Amino acid sequence: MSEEQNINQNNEPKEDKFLAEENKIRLVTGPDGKQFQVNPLDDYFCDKRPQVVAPKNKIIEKFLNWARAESLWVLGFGTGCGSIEIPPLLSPRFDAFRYGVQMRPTPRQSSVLIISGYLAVKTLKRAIRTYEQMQSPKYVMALGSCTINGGMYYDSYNTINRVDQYLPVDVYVAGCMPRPEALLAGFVKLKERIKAGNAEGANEYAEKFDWYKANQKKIIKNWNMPDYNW
Amino acid sequence: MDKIIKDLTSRFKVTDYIQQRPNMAYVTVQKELAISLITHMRDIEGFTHFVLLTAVDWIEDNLFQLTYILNSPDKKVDLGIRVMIDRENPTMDSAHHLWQQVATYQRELKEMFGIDFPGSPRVDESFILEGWDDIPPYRRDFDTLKYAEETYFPRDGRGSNDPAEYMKKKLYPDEEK
Amino acid sequence: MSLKDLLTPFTAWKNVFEDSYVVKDPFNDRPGADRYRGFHKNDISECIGCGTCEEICENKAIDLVPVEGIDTKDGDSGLRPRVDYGRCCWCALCVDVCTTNSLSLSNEYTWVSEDPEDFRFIPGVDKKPWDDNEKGWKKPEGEYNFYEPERVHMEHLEPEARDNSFIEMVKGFSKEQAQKEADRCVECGICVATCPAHMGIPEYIKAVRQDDIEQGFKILYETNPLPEICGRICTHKCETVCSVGHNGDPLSIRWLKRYIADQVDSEDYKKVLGTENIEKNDRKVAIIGAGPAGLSAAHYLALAGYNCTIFEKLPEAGGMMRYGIPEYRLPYDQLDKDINYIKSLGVEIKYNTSVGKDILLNDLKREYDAVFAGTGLHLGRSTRIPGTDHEQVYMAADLLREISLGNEIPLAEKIVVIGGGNVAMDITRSIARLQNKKYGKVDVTATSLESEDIMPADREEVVEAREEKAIVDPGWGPEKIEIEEGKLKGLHVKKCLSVFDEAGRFSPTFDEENHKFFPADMIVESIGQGADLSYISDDIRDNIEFNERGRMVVNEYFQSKAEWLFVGGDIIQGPDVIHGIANGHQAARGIDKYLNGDLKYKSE
Amino acid sequence: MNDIIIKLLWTLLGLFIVLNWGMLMGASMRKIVARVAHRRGIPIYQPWLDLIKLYAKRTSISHGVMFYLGPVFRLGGGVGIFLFLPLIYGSEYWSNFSWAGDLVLILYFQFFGMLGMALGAGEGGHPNSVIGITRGLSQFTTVEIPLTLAVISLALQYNTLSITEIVAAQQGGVQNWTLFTNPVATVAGMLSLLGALRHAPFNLVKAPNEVPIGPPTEYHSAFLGVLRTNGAVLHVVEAALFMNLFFGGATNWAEFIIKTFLIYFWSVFVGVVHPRFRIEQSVVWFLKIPLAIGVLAVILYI
Amino acid sequence: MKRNKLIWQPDRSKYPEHDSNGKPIVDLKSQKFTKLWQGPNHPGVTGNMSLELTLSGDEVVEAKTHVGYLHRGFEKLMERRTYMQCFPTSIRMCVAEPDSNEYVLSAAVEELSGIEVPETAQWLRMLALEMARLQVLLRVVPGIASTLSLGLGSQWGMYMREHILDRFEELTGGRIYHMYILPGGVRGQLPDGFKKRMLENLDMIDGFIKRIEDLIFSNNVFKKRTVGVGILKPEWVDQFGVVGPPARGAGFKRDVRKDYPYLKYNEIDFDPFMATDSDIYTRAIVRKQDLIMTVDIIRQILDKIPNDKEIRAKTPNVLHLEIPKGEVYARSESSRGEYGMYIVSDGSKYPRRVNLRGPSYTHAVALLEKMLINANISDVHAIMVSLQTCPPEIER
Repeated sequence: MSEEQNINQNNEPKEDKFLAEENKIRLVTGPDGKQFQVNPLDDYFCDKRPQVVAPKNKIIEKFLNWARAESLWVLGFGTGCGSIEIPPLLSPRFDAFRYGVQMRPTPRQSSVLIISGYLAVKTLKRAIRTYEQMQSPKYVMALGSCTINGGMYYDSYNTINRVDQYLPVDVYVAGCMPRPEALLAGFVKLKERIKAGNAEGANEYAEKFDWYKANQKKIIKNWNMPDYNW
Repeated sequence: MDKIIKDLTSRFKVTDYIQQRPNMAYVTVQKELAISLITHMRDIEGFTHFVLLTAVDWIEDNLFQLTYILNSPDKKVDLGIRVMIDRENPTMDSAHHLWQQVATYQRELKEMFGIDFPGSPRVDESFILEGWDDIPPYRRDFDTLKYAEETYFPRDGRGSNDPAEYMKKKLYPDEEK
Repeated sequence: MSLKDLLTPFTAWKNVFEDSYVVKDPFNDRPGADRYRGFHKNDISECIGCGTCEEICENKAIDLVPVEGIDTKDGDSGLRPRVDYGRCCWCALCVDVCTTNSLSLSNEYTWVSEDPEDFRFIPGVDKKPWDDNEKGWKKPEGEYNFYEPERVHMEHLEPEARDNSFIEMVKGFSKEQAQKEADRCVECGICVATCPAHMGIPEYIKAVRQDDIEQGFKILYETNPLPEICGRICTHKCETVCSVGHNGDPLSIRWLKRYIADQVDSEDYKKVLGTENIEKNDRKVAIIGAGPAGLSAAHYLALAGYNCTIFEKLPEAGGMMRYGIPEYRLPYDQLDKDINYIKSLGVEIKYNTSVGKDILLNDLKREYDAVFAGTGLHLGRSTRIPGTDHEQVYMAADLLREISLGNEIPLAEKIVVIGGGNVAMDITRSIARLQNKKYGKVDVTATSLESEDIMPADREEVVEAREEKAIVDPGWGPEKIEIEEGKLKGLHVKKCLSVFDEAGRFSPTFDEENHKFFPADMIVESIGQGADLSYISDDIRDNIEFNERGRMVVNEYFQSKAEWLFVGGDIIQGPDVIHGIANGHQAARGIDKYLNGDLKYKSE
Repeated sequence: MNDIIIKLLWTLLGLFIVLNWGMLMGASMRKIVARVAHRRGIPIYQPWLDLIKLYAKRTSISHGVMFYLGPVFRLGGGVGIFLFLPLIYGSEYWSNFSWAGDLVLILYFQFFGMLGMALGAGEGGHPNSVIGITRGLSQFTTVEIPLTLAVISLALQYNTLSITEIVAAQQGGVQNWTLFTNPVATVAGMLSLLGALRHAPFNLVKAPNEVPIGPPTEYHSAFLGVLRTNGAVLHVVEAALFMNLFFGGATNWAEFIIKTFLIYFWSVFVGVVHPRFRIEQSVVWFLKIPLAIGVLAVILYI
Repeated sequence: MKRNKLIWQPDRSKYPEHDSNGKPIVDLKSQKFTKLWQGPNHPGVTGNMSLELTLSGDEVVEAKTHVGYLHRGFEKLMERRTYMQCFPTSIRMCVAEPDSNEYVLSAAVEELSGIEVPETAQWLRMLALEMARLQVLLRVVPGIASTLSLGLGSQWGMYMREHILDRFEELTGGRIYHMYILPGGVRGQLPDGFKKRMLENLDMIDGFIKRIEDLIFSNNVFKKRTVGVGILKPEWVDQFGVVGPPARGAGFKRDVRKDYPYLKYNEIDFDPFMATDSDIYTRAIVRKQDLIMTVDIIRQILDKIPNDKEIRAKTPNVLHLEIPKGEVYARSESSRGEYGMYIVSDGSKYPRRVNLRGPSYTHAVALLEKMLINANISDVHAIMVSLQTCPPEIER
């Protein structure tokens, strides 16, 4: 509980010099003439912490996991170089559709987030937000060296080194960048993982939420968003 | 090209003329005369294509070098114009009124080097970085590796050996220099 | 808007009747191209752990780590590259720069894992499915090198110009040549361990490259006080392990050393090395023999402030370097340049003073705080085949000494030299020159037990000897010397099949059928030298340990059991200048420690 | 009382068949489109998997009551059309709740779903939803006009507003189909079908490259499942409506399946090879060509 | 094709009102305007970037480009890397067409240090550059249509591109990042049978061009969407530093290959296509003509390429390659236009400063912001793709 409070306190807008003007706490006069305080970050967004939703019935869950595994909806968010190999994946030669992989344009409907390479700090913020907008169960697939240990940008001031510090990753694909075949192999591996019931990244994120948040806030200096945005 | 340079030398006191290749030359000009030189080049000499504007940090001399590269599409020659400005208090006259794209370059320089261009549109808005609170990263005194190691989390378990050192340790560990 | 334009888009529908382009099984149907840059492979038996791959990797993806089962030895650091696929960008620069061509990339490209820690492995050691994959990226063929594989040509005197004179035949590098040669260095440092003196080879080569002679000179003197000498006649074991040599010529490390030393005038030595003022203490060290070991010990002791006195039997300093090596290889003025510098540090040399005769070792013990003996191997060893007691049979060491002393040596028109080492080559080539002077023709044959490929002499020595019209005919074991009526007729030899047995011990086998006869008027034996330890009196001798082969036993500081006596150089480690220097240096450290009271002899 | 329950059960069975046929049809269309691109496309059972997955999502967030109701309204619209649409001509069981004025009701229900969606999507708060729904409503309005004109023409022709009777009038051979008896109205109807089924060039409502993906941007999990369920039903019933109006209806399930497939395929056939119009272009297009044809169809029968 | 006449166009010249600096007065609270962020995870934008659009109805009244989502600080990182290490690093600056990066870096390094590249290597470089252009154009030409939801051409194009990537793999060992052109030369000979396979692919691409002409360029709906839309006024070309196909579409025949011939381009017969209508359709046509021209150039290269063994000049040891003091700007024509690199050397083995001048830098920021004003929101991405903006090259 105390940690939770901590995080909320850290989010006090006045401490944050990067906070955008419209997100700062302000006084608003209502139609009845009364003044009241508005904290946009709290008031305009959902303030519910993510909850662990444990699998219920083993047999049913197995069936559902099978469906989940065979219907991977990928968010088309190219965070880095790797995104150049995603279009070929959907092109005639590789045709990922036959593996149940489909692209969705909105995070709400997607179940797989592909971190396709390095994450610049600015993108990391969006990636976190995107991840949180996705509905569980959700999976993260990380492409390329950059996501494992920084890759060729290990010494860059603007790219993170390890994705697993900020988001729970299910499958890594080696390569710089991985070929479409490797990506397909990644999907196959992800399917196996989901079917085995191991792909519980969303629950892990909810469990270790404070740890993840602390890591994220260490990097993203203008934490210009609420702690939880679902 | 030589004719142009001769003209410039008398008119704008350009120095350090280097002919890099037959159709490309570099000159240095004083900060005060830079914008009028560039305007002259654009309007009179036909250097209408603005190629790039960038800065070089000569930290040893406490100077920033601004490089404007102009190109004349008709004559097919390039001219690089160097302007040395003080590193301590770096400001430069803006050239955004000559080419609209220059504002973008100036925004980047402001962010990455901390060189100010008063009057340039949106020059104070952050361009590439978001929430940056260290010294401007392209300056030479900013150590990116150190910053990265402190800020991000490199995976541990790495460690290397220098062959010579390692062989010394293995083969003749006791010998001192 | 025409009707044609309205209808043509619909022609796309004809594609519905064409085949699909889909690859049925993308995981197996599409191997990478022949040149594809996939995952790393390493032939660990070829790899020497030089770390050039690590050096060029822009992502710091490669670590050099020790691998179980691979020992550190000369020319092999025992380390192997470990690749981090959390860093790698598959540029394959590591493959292109690999000095041994052991590293390559397979054309395998799929590696998926749930555990990010997986992606770090030692190619060739950690078994991977693609280890046997033949295809993939290898270093491109043709003119494609990241460093120059060929040596810069070192100018020599032409054979015609040198074969009747003792003028130095190697001309030395010009600045451009030296820098070009130094540029080939990959700075791996494998050579350092092999060099007995552990010289900072990559550092001084770097100094050459950057044209910082003073820095290079300082580095030389850190471990080697005789750079002019070493730069000419060192056995350059470093070059045999040079990683660049795996895929081209090794660096001319020796010539580069000589280049540095040549650039500095003898007057500037003290200034460059910063040894103008050395604080002297009042302790005294006696050094027996002004050979490389003695001079080296004297140098470092002098730097540490000790008062050193060298006792030299012969009229000039240098030991074997002067009296064993012909002038065409090591001119005396260069020798003096190094020795004079050491003398200038306050080292006193007493010439023509033979310890054991003119002064006794016990006196030294009494008068000095410590004694270093680097007396070398001056006694020629004989083959002891029948006929070696003939007066026309000489020892190479003796002849070389006589030549250096300026004395005339006995000469004949037909001479056979027995031996395949550098000394044998020295005497062969000296004789060739003298014969040329005297008779206007050369007829000298060098024969050795070892066949051509395992001859201990340096390769270029053999080549140059042949250029000078001497005959080198290796691979023959001497049988007997034929003497007819007291006159030497020649040497009978038989084919030698192998020199060492399986365990590496000296145990030659011969082909008894295959004989040969070398006619000769004179025979020179050059199969090795022995030490003359007669100066060690019996009472001291009792205090010293000897091993079963009669060599003195010393600890790692070359301290004998009689703690005040340090012994080094050829008598401990065999005939080699650089070993002598290294021994002298180490002994100097030992003496310093001993005199400060923190070194006790401890036998292993 | 008993009758109505049995009728209801048959209707539910019909709904089940239509739902599955809708999904199968959607999957086959996607496979055909994939063929044009030389792909193989999704497995034919993919829509069912997607649907199971959507309903099996563990979390779902809501943006308010209307957000819930949006998909429900939309489903209501789809099922509403289904309820009043006779599927198989001459069958007591498969004619659902068809009655004299069902054609008007169906035209209304087409709008009902759209409006419900508008409310729900608006509640989602995402600007893309709002832009999408604005486009959807404006396009749909213009799409309805030629369709209505075609229907009026049909009503004049057959003198009835009951679908069953219109189908009945077309029985007795291909030559009796409205396609041949009233080709002008058919053209107007089929052009408006392009807009109703929202394939290119009229797919700007969900345009993924512009306003990803329009109204359902914020919809996910079970909400999206409901929308997808509705989509499957709606596609079949839209096709069935046009089948009944212009192509002689169906007397058995095989005919039903073939005809709805071909009618739906028509929009795919056009859509695959065209980019999409901007909204004002599509509105202008509908107000020009199909409207003119529709007016002509009405004039011919006045 | 004449400008498409819409039946009715509202006069928006005075709406919204502008202040004295020409900035539109946008009061979001008035509810007349909508703020719409597109990107970074938006399927329409050309990469990881975002557009901040202020809308009035469907019309964009103000546009701002936000970049930096892909910033890795290359120019800083390269200051820490030796020239040879820069080479794999530089390639990542533009993902879509990495070969231009390799080439400009190599050309700059070679010019400063005076390395002469062997002739075969020059031809091979040209082959790689043209193949890269071909590969990009196969993606981009139908790509404009796919922003307008006609994805079929893209699918075919992608398949054609796969074949070029196969050839790349064969020639260079890499699929996307070829890392082929390095300071001093190239990294491999033509493999056996390469010419034959390449020519087969080129024949296939000829067929593909015919097909997309039918599908896209004669498509009425496509014309309706693109003709007269996204006009790039000729006076903007110099004002915004427009280069490459957008400039050629606006009547400025600028092509680095012709104007400042590098490698062996003066031995090749080609004529860059130029048009004057300067709308999206024209730019698409220019690119299509570029595609046809590129196929032709590759045929010529394959015909003329010599077969010497020497593919890399003798350079000093790359581990400590030092370059004389100086500065240099090397340029090449990428598929997007003039692509240049400015390198300052201080005489050490690390570059003092590297600066990349990518066409997208001006196209996607200043120019796009200008062009989007008064555009319809539906056209935003078509305009963007027609400029072929590449975010990683903007922020580097």
